Amino acid sequence: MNLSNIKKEFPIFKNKNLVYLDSANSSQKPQSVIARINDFYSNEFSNVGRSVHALSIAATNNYENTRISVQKYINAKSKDEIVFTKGATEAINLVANTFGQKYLKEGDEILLTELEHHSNYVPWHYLRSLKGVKIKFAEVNEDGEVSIESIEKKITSNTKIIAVTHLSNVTGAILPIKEITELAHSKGIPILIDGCQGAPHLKLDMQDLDCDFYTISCHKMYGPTGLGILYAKKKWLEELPPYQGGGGMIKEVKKDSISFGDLPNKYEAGTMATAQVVAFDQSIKFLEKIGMNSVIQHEKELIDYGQEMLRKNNSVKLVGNPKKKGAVLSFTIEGIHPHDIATILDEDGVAIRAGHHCCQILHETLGITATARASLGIYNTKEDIDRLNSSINKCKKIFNLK
Amino acid sequence: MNLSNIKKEFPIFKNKNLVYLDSANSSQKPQSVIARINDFYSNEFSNVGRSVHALSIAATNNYENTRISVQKYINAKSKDEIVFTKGATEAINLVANTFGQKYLKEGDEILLTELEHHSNYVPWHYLRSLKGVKIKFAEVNEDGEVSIESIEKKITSNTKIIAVTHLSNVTGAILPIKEITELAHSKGIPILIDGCQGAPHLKLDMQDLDCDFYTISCHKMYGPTGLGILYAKKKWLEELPPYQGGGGMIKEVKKDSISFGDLPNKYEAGTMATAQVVAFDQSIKFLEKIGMNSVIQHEKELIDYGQEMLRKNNSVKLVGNPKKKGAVLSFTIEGIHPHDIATILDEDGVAIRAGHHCCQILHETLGITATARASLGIYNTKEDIDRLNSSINKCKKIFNLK
Amino acid sequence: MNIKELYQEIILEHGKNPRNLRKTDNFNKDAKGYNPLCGDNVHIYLKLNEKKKVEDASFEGSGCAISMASASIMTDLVKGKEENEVKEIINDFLGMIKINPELKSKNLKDDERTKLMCLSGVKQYPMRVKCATLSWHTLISAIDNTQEEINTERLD
Amino acid sequence: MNIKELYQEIILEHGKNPRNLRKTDNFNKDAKGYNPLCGDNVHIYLKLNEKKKVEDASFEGSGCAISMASASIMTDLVKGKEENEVKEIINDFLGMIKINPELKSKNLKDDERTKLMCLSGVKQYPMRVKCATLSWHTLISAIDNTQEEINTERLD
Ligand SMILES: Cc1ncc(COP(=O)(O)O)c(C=O)c1O
Ligand SMILES: Cc1ncc(COP(=O)(O)O)c(C=O)c1O
Repeated sequence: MNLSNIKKEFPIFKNKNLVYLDSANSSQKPQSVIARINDFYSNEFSNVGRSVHALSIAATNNYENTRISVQKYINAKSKDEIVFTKGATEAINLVANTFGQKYLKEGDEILLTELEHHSNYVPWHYLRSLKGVKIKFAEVNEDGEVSIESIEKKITSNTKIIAVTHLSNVTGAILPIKEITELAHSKGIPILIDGCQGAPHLKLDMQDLDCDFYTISCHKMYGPTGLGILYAKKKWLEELPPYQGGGGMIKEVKKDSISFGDLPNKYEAGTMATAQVVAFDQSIKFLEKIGMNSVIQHEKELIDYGQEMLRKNNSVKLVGNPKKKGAVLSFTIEGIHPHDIATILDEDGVAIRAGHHCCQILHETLGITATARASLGIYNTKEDIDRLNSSINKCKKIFNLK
Repeated sequence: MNLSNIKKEFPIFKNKNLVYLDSANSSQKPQSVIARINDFYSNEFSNVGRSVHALSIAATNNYENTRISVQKYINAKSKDEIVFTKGATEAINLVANTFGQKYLKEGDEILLTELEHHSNYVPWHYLRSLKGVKIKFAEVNEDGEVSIESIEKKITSNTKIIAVTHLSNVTGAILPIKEITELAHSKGIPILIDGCQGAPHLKLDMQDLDCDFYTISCHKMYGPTGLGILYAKKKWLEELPPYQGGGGMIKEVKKDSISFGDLPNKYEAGTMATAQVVAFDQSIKFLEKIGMNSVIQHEKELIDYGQEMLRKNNSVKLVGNPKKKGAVLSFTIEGIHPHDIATILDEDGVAIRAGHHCCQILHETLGITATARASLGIYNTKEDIDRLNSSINKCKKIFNLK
Repeated sequence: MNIKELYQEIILEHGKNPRNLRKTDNFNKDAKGYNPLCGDNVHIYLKLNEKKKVEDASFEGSGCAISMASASIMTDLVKGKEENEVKEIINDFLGMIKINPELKSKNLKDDERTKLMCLSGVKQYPMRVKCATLSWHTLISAIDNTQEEINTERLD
Repeated sequence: MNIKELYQEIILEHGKNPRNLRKTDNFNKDAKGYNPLCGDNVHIYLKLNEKKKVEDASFEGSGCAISMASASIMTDLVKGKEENEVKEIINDFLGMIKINPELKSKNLKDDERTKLMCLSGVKQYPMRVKCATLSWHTLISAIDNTQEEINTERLD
């Protein structure tokens, strides 16, 4: 697949005026994914699981095929380590809830970082009120990175689990998650990686990485909304208690007792997002066809180009300057509130996001209330960055800035 | 809309051989719903919520529009009483978890019925192990009904919540939920109605019904997979603690404390099933266009016709004989296991389901391990019932029955 | 619609140099408001005399140009007006910013009306309407002494 | 593929009147199996002599025609065979029911092979394969004494 022509694969860009720079929020969808949803509903729809009619058998096979595609894509050891959820947020809630229930008690510590998205903080916060555990935050440095040392500093003998982002959705910092995992394991601490921003932009290899949990948000990865993935080592899925209860996840139900189904059913209660799972197979195929090496190279060129251009632009200040950076360009302009920037850019068809991006702690630490964020997808081009820059200049003009 | 032509609205029935009788499991989708998903992804896609660019604003308006459509459709008092979930199962888990957390303690009782789906039992079961509460089951009678008396018998001074199905997914019994709600409230007990099977087939009026919680499964209601609805009275949503934590549901996040957003955001953590919510508006429009009176009349004719036909068929035994019955024809054939029935019917293009239909307790009570279930949707016809019957006769022939 | 109609000079000027950005001494009414969308927050202070006339109005807070300008213009305008008049003006403003083409209040002088109409461009930017109305809703809350923090997500 | 190839007379007959549907006296190996899909369950009992020869095999349980017939034919067939032979036959059967066109085991007599091949129609019905294999997997578990209940959802 030719990357210079890639916008053609995304129907939304029939609107030639659109410069979509909000992919960290949610990515656009390629035609193959949209068409698969359409086909599935139009010609093949059935619930999966326990019906034995032909539609149901085919749907179940398609559903389980995606599980295998995901397994291979992230190089997990077993397909049973792939759990479909409604989103990354649910995946993290699932781990926090079940891990907390079984293993945490008063005085135990959970180690996060100051970079974390609310979705990788609020679920752990619940354990604070419920169980009296403590939450510690590894510090972010002035470049918007979290180093292995700053993690190490906050580990104590009470640290029971570490949860860190793979790639910051504000500063774009790529964390040294393999080293952090090694460090955690050297102290016998399990680790969750919030891979929402990592998965669409970086190569994944669960067996090499060796983390205990990894969470993915499919809608940020050229897939349908309403779908996420929890990767978890089999031993955890076996040892942890179930999360939501309902149809499909049980083995035997009696009036006084219930036994739970085997993996991965144990964690997939109720009717799942069948059509979305079936279609997500196409998202993976799409990425495989391009190849993650090409994705990474393409996006690196854009990031470098964008950073250079914005650095040269007077009064624009980039937020974070990490050595390893991906997919995200956050910035402020002295004298213009980010929401005003976003509104003015939108008038030119340049879609960015403004606010705290669900990272209030990071913003407080950096001493800013809000940032403007341009985030990249595979479909972006240098022309998009040029358009971003010239709209920023228009902003400055409206606000009488130099 | 002409009901005799309604199959034309559903692309799946381009396959003329298909007799789809598995709608209680999941319904087929009309073209308008499928097209809306397609359009939304192709031309309008964006995440909802806090971005201020044009795509996001339009998506947010569409998303919130569906909330208002749902509110009107079920006649809820406020749109803030409508919470989108990933399914009815999640909706029930949400209530069980948050209600249990705040209000239940050892010795308290939860009252269910023997008719309940596992999704309206397992979430409550968790509270048994976690909190030491007791679960009681109102008895089903030999007609497969649960009467108001059998509910009343099991209420004690310790009963803290009642959770009952609106329409049984096995016997088709329609429970007297308005009377049960009055009874519950007369004793100061809140009530949850599992409306998975009720919502697609019956008229809903939350203000008239006055129940505290009502749960809906959108994929059974001609809508997309991966979407459910929790209706809850505002006072409950205000008083109960939040459920999952993450982006979008918070107000202010600090390192040592978090405050939660207002309704309905408080219960919608993380990126929601945007496309599915947007498309569900078309499901409601579709039902409104036909009119629930027509739906009810059409399905009643089919149920009556089907019951009569199956009653006349030797060796076929209908499961349950409720006075008020909807949408479901479950049966057994002496000498043929339901799974064998389902396989043979499938060979003729007749899609039914066999098993315990996530109602093991009911099956145990009725003394049968499994049933065959033909369940109806708006698209079914008397010819479908005829085809069902003649395939049953084929079964009997293969198994050498009279 | 041109973006310059939203960001008129007078808005930019008030946004940059907001009037009354301070805390009124001896205020007798106040209320807080918050807009989770922008992170904008505002704290309104009022000093009413015995005749319920506004002797002073001020605000603290931070936010986008629209919300700062709106608070600035608003606090300027209510000074010297009576509580009833203020309430009437608030309703008029909120009506205009959402649907009405014009301001109808008899309690507004011509130049006041002109100044307020500078905010009317917001109408075309639905996500930004809350930026313009935050301080006004908070003002109602202050007058009524509801003690409830205004949160724009609760407002339509 | 005709449905009658799945429900051959011999299957229907074994399904209706299963052989060895009882509990072996003095069994020395046993295991339970469960198929959550159908609710089928089976309990296999074996009596092996000192030379590891199957003196008796039986089962208890309920299920669809396919699963009952499969257990019935299987228990009939293993009687008189040695443990090694039985294991070899199981592998052969499981291979055939999934992919192989034929049974290759030397330990099967011709009439035994013919009888087992009556179950081969299941191959075309993926959701029903587990019905046919439940008792066989449970038999492995009994022989190996794993104490683990076989659950067909764990099997591919
Ligand atoms: C009566 C009843 N309750 C609850 C559910 C669970 O709904 P869902 O699987 O959509 O979460 C179902 C359907 O499976 C049902 O029929
Ligand atoms: C770093 C990070 N973590 C978690 C999330 C939550 O993902 P979702 O909203 O898809 O559940 C997001 C995106 O919103 C994110 O950027």
